[in-house]
Amino acid sequence: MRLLALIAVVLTGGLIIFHTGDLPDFGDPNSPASTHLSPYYLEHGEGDTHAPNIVSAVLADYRGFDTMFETTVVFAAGLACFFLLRRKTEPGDKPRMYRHLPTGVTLRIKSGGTFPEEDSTEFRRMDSHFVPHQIIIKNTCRLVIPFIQVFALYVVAHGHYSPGGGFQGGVLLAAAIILYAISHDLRRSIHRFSEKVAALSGSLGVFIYAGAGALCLLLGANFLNYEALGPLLGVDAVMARSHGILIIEIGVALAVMAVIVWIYYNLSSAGKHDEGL
Amino acid sequence: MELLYSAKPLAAILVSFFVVPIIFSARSENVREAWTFVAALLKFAIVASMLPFILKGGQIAYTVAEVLPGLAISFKVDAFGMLFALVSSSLWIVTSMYSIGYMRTLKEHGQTRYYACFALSLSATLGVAFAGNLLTLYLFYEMLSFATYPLVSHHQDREARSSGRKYLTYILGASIALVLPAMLIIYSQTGTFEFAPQGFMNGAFSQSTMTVLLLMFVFGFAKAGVMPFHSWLPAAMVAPTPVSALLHAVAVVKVGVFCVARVITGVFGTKMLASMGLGTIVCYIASFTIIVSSIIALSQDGLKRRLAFSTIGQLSYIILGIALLSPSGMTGGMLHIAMHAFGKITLFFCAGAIYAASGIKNISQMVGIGRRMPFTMTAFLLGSLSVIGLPPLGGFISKWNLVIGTLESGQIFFLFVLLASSLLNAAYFLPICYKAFFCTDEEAMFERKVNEVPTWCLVPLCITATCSVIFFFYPQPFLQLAKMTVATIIGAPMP
Amino acid sequence: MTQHFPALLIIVPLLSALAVSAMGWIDRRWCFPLAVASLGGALAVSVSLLVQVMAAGPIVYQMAGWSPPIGITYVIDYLNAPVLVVVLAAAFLNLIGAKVRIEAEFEEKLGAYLALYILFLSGMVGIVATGDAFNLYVLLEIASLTGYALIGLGKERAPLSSLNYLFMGTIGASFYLLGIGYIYIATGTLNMADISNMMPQLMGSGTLFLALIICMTGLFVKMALFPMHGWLPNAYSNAPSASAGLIAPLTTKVMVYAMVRVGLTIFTPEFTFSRAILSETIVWLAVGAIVAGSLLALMQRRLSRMLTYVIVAEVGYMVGGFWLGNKTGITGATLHIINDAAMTLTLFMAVSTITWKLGSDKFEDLKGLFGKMPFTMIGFVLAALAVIGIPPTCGFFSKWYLITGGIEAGQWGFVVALLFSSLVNAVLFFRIFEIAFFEPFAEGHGHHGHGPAMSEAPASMVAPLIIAALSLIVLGLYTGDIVTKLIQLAIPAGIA
Amino acid sequence: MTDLLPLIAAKYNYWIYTILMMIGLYAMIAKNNLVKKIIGMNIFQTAIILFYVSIAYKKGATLPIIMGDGHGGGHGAIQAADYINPLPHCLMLTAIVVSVATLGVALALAIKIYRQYGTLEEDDINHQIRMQAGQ
Repeated sequence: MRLLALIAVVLTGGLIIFHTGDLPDFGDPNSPASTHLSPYYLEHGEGDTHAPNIVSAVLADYRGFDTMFETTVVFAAGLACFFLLRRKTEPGDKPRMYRHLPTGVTLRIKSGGTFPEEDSTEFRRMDSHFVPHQIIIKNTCRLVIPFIQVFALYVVAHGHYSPGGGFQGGVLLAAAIILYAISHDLRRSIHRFSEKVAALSGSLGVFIYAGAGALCLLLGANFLNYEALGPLLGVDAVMARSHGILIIEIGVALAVMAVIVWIYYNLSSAGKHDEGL
Repeated sequence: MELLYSAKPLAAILVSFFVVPIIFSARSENVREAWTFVAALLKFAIVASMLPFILKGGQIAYTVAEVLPGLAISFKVDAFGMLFALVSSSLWIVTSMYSIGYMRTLKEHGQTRYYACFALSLSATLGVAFAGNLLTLYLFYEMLSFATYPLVSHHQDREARSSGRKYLTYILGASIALVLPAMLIIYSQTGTFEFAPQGFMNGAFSQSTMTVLLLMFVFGFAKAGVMPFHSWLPAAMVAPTPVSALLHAVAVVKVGVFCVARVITGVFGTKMLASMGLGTIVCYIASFTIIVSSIIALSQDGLKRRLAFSTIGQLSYIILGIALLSPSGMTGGMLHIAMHAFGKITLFFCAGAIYAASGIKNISQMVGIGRRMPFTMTAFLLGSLSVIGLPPLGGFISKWNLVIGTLESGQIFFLFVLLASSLLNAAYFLPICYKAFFCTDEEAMFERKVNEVPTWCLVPLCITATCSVIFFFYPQPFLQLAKMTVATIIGAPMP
Repeated sequence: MTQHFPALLIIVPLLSALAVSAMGWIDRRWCFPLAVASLGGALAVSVSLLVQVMAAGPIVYQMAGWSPPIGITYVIDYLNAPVLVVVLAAAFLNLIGAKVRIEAEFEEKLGAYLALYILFLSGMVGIVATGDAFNLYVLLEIASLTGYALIGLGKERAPLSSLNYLFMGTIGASFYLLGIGYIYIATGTLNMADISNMMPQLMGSGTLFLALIICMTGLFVKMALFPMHGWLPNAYSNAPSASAGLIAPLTTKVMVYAMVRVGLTIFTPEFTFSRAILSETIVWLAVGAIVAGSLLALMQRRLSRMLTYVIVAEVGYMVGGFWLGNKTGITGATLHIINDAAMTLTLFMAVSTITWKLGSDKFEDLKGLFGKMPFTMIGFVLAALAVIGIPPTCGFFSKWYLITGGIEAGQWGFVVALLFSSLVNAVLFFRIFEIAFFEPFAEGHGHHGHGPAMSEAPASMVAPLIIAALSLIVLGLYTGDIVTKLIQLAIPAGIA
Repeated sequence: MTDLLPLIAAKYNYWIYTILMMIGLYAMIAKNNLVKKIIGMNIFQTAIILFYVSIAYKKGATLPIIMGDGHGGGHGAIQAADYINPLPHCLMLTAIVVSVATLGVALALAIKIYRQYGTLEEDDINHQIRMQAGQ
């Protein structure tokens, strides 16, 4: 098997390497790739969309249709993980550890026993791998997380002018929440940002994107042609495109954040959502 | 020749098709059989209503749908098709009558399915008879194979199942492996499938290719039972007798030879074949089949098996006649479709009647049975005489034409083949009658006490027997139809 | 509004998928009606598009209003309009037919399942409709991802098979992406029409030839052409039957469509068939696929597994037919995309109905099925006849074109392989008929039994099955129109 | 040999991506542990991403953010040669997201498999399956 794989791999690689001969050199400015289409984007990109960051312009406007499905892919992945992994765990299917806060006593309740309700001030559910004093970690994260989120918002909003945009910002937002989950525990973060909210805002994010496109369609222009939004926003066509980019970037950010958190919930707890990293 | 566009052919085909759901939904068996009769009579009526026009030298055409560009599912009723349609549709009436008696006497199971498939296979048979081009022909040919499969393995025991498997393997295998590619090759060269009086090959192929294609057709239509593609026929004799009667004396096997005849006349064209001398090859194959099958038939003790092998031989008569490519030969061959049908179906009816009445399948046990079932055995005598080809019976006329045909084509060898096989026929049929009637009292197995089969069985076989007598004195309309067909073929110029 | 139909084709399923998944969390009773409505709507749109195309020729739709090389375009032409209709119709019928099963099997995940179902479909529709080489990749990944999920929740071995499928699928898609990269290096554009405009002056380009090979390899992996077919049987036979009924008819056919599209539209036929060695090799691969698929199918003792190997053989039909490189062969391949989708749909719906009643599809459990479920078996028989290739079912006519094409191209190996597999299919299915037809009487009913009592599946399962089965005959009878009015026009003039 | 080296030097990006890709492919085919296969898959996809990005590069060009007055100005002033090709970058953003999504689904399946068989070693799993088939 290994030998077979090696032969196959070497053959494929050889075939590809063999053809490098008539490919353009690395960084050749006159290769067809950089002379046929890209000059148009570079020269008219800003004029068309009012977004100096041409990558954002191409991503969100010229090839916005691709990007919509890009977002859909993320959403689909979230759905898939949920669909494959999620298991509804009825209480009392396995023993749980609780900590009586006033006394600091730890009690282990066997399966079938009566558990204290989740949000009791007296008892605190403990993970099986329990670290007694995470005070430093918790507080540092508490300090850092808001800044991360603010920066994420900046990245989302500033996608026109600098590297960044919906995906990057969305991932940062998700990172903040995941950091919270790691530093405290999964249940707490689910308590803050529940699965249902994640799922709904995931589809909402994609809906903002596709809905904006469909709105253009209702206004008589082609799908995703933001110029149609001009009258609504009270700006000219170019500015409308710029705003349209912002709208869909927001949608993307929302979707990516929600879905990545959702995926994290399911993966880290193997779909049980009771305890995880 | 005038051409009439009418949906009558389609109607004739669909009659028995539409009756199937009714048969399925019918609760009591009386209703079921009544409907079968209605369908049979209707079918015959429609076919007969077309007869006068055809006899006037007209043709009826109808196109259902153009399934491939320039290639339609279309029907065209000419004299030859009419002849075959007339035979099968008229015999369906008789057979349904017979099956009622037979199936009820033996209390067979699954009669609903039985009658449904029966009706279906009749649709397919007429479809083949009226097919206007090779594609339609092939379509209904396959449909017939599937419709008859449940009938063959009707008993559903191991034997029936294995012979059903054999049946399908031969029929389907041969048609897919030989006929289909042959059709495709022809189509890719000529680009048409429409039957023409002198074929539509007009020199698209070399002689060697033609030979291969011809043989692919002759063997591929395995229903014609040309050796070595014959052994499904004896195996299929496990089916209930009415099935064997209609399907293996009339519908299925005759469809086989009909297809071969159609291909020889309508696709290749007699003059083309004659000029290439390809007919002779087929003749030799046919004669081989005739002789060998007759010899095998001699050694069979099971009555139905003997009849089966006799059928194989008789089918090759037809092919031989067509392949002689001489006017009388073709006339005889086509006529033999009808004559042999009536003779052989009588014999099968008798075999079934004997089995139904006394449970006997083997000839050796039939000593003196004539004393017990005089009508049946008389009919059997008539039938066998007709198949042997002795006056005053219909079989004589067709065989006479065949003999003339051999002389016309100047191939004396086949004359001897025919005579020899007639002797063999006599040799394997007459002893049965002898045993049945003229055996001494001490060796008789049955005392002289008449108990015939129920009337439902008896009447049909008497009808068919008398028919085969009548056809000797009044061979119309079959003779005329055959002559007309030949006339058109001979008259037509070579493309 | 009609000028926006190409966009609606995608938007309707996409938005409704979002709505369905949301409804899954709010009120589950709405999920199924929504799904059915959206698929029905998309189907209607596709039909009207087909009519438009037949009336007024190809339609080009510019996403975001940017003209072709700059933006992404959707192109509805003679080639993909019928495929769109078939894809959507198949998904629609299967959804209705599988309603009972879906609601029984995924009660609390209903929303997620249906959303994935619709997303998969929109991916497929996009692949068929798009006119942009890279957009095709994105949609391919959508379809694949959702497909893995749809398969992964199946019976015992499903997760493993699904993961293997994922690996193979990713390799395939990545190879396709790589090929697009090479095309981009050579031409600097991603728009299919734009690329084909540049092809004439790039005839000799080795880069493009490599691109062709890589793209085709990727697509072959995705469509499970013979040596790369390993993932398919496990994945399809272990999948939940509702998913199998969706994925089996669509995935391989749409991949074949993608191959046709890449071969004819991106690399013009002049270039695609310019290297005889390539065509020869691929045709022989196809022959191998047909023979191996048929033989492996003979060895199976489970209905669904047998069918998966039949699919492997069918892929061989289409690939071989296309790479014959002549008009007849390509016509046959394209026609077979449509027909085979219909056949496979019917077969898998029948299997799903059978397993729903019997709880198994092992051969020995099929005894007396004709008596128990006559209507289901009628559908099954029709589909079987189509697969064997008996007129007037549609299977006969596409096979007709394929064989004729083989004869014209002088590829006798291919011709023989096709006939061989027809024979093997006959054996396969009649073996089943025999069991399903005759066995009950072996169970001590003797000669006078009347078979087991009839216990047919619910009408909501049987009716779509019967419709699909009848469509096989309808397709067969309209072959002439399909070929002359659509496929012939879709094939560029460059082909003899 | 002397003329081969500059050839390689001029096109080293292709060599690198090819080698990376083959490493990934080998891992996907030959490795026995499912997670290792998944890692191989990621390397494979990343290689292709690198390939695209390397297409975009132009000598002496900078990243495609137009240095205008920020209000659609600077028309004509823009020289395409000064900026690298933006298209592959945005394509690869898509590809990256796709590969992340694939990774997520793959891991989910792997977890499901582990839950089912208690191992991620492929031949152990196959062995178990054969055991079940045996019974």
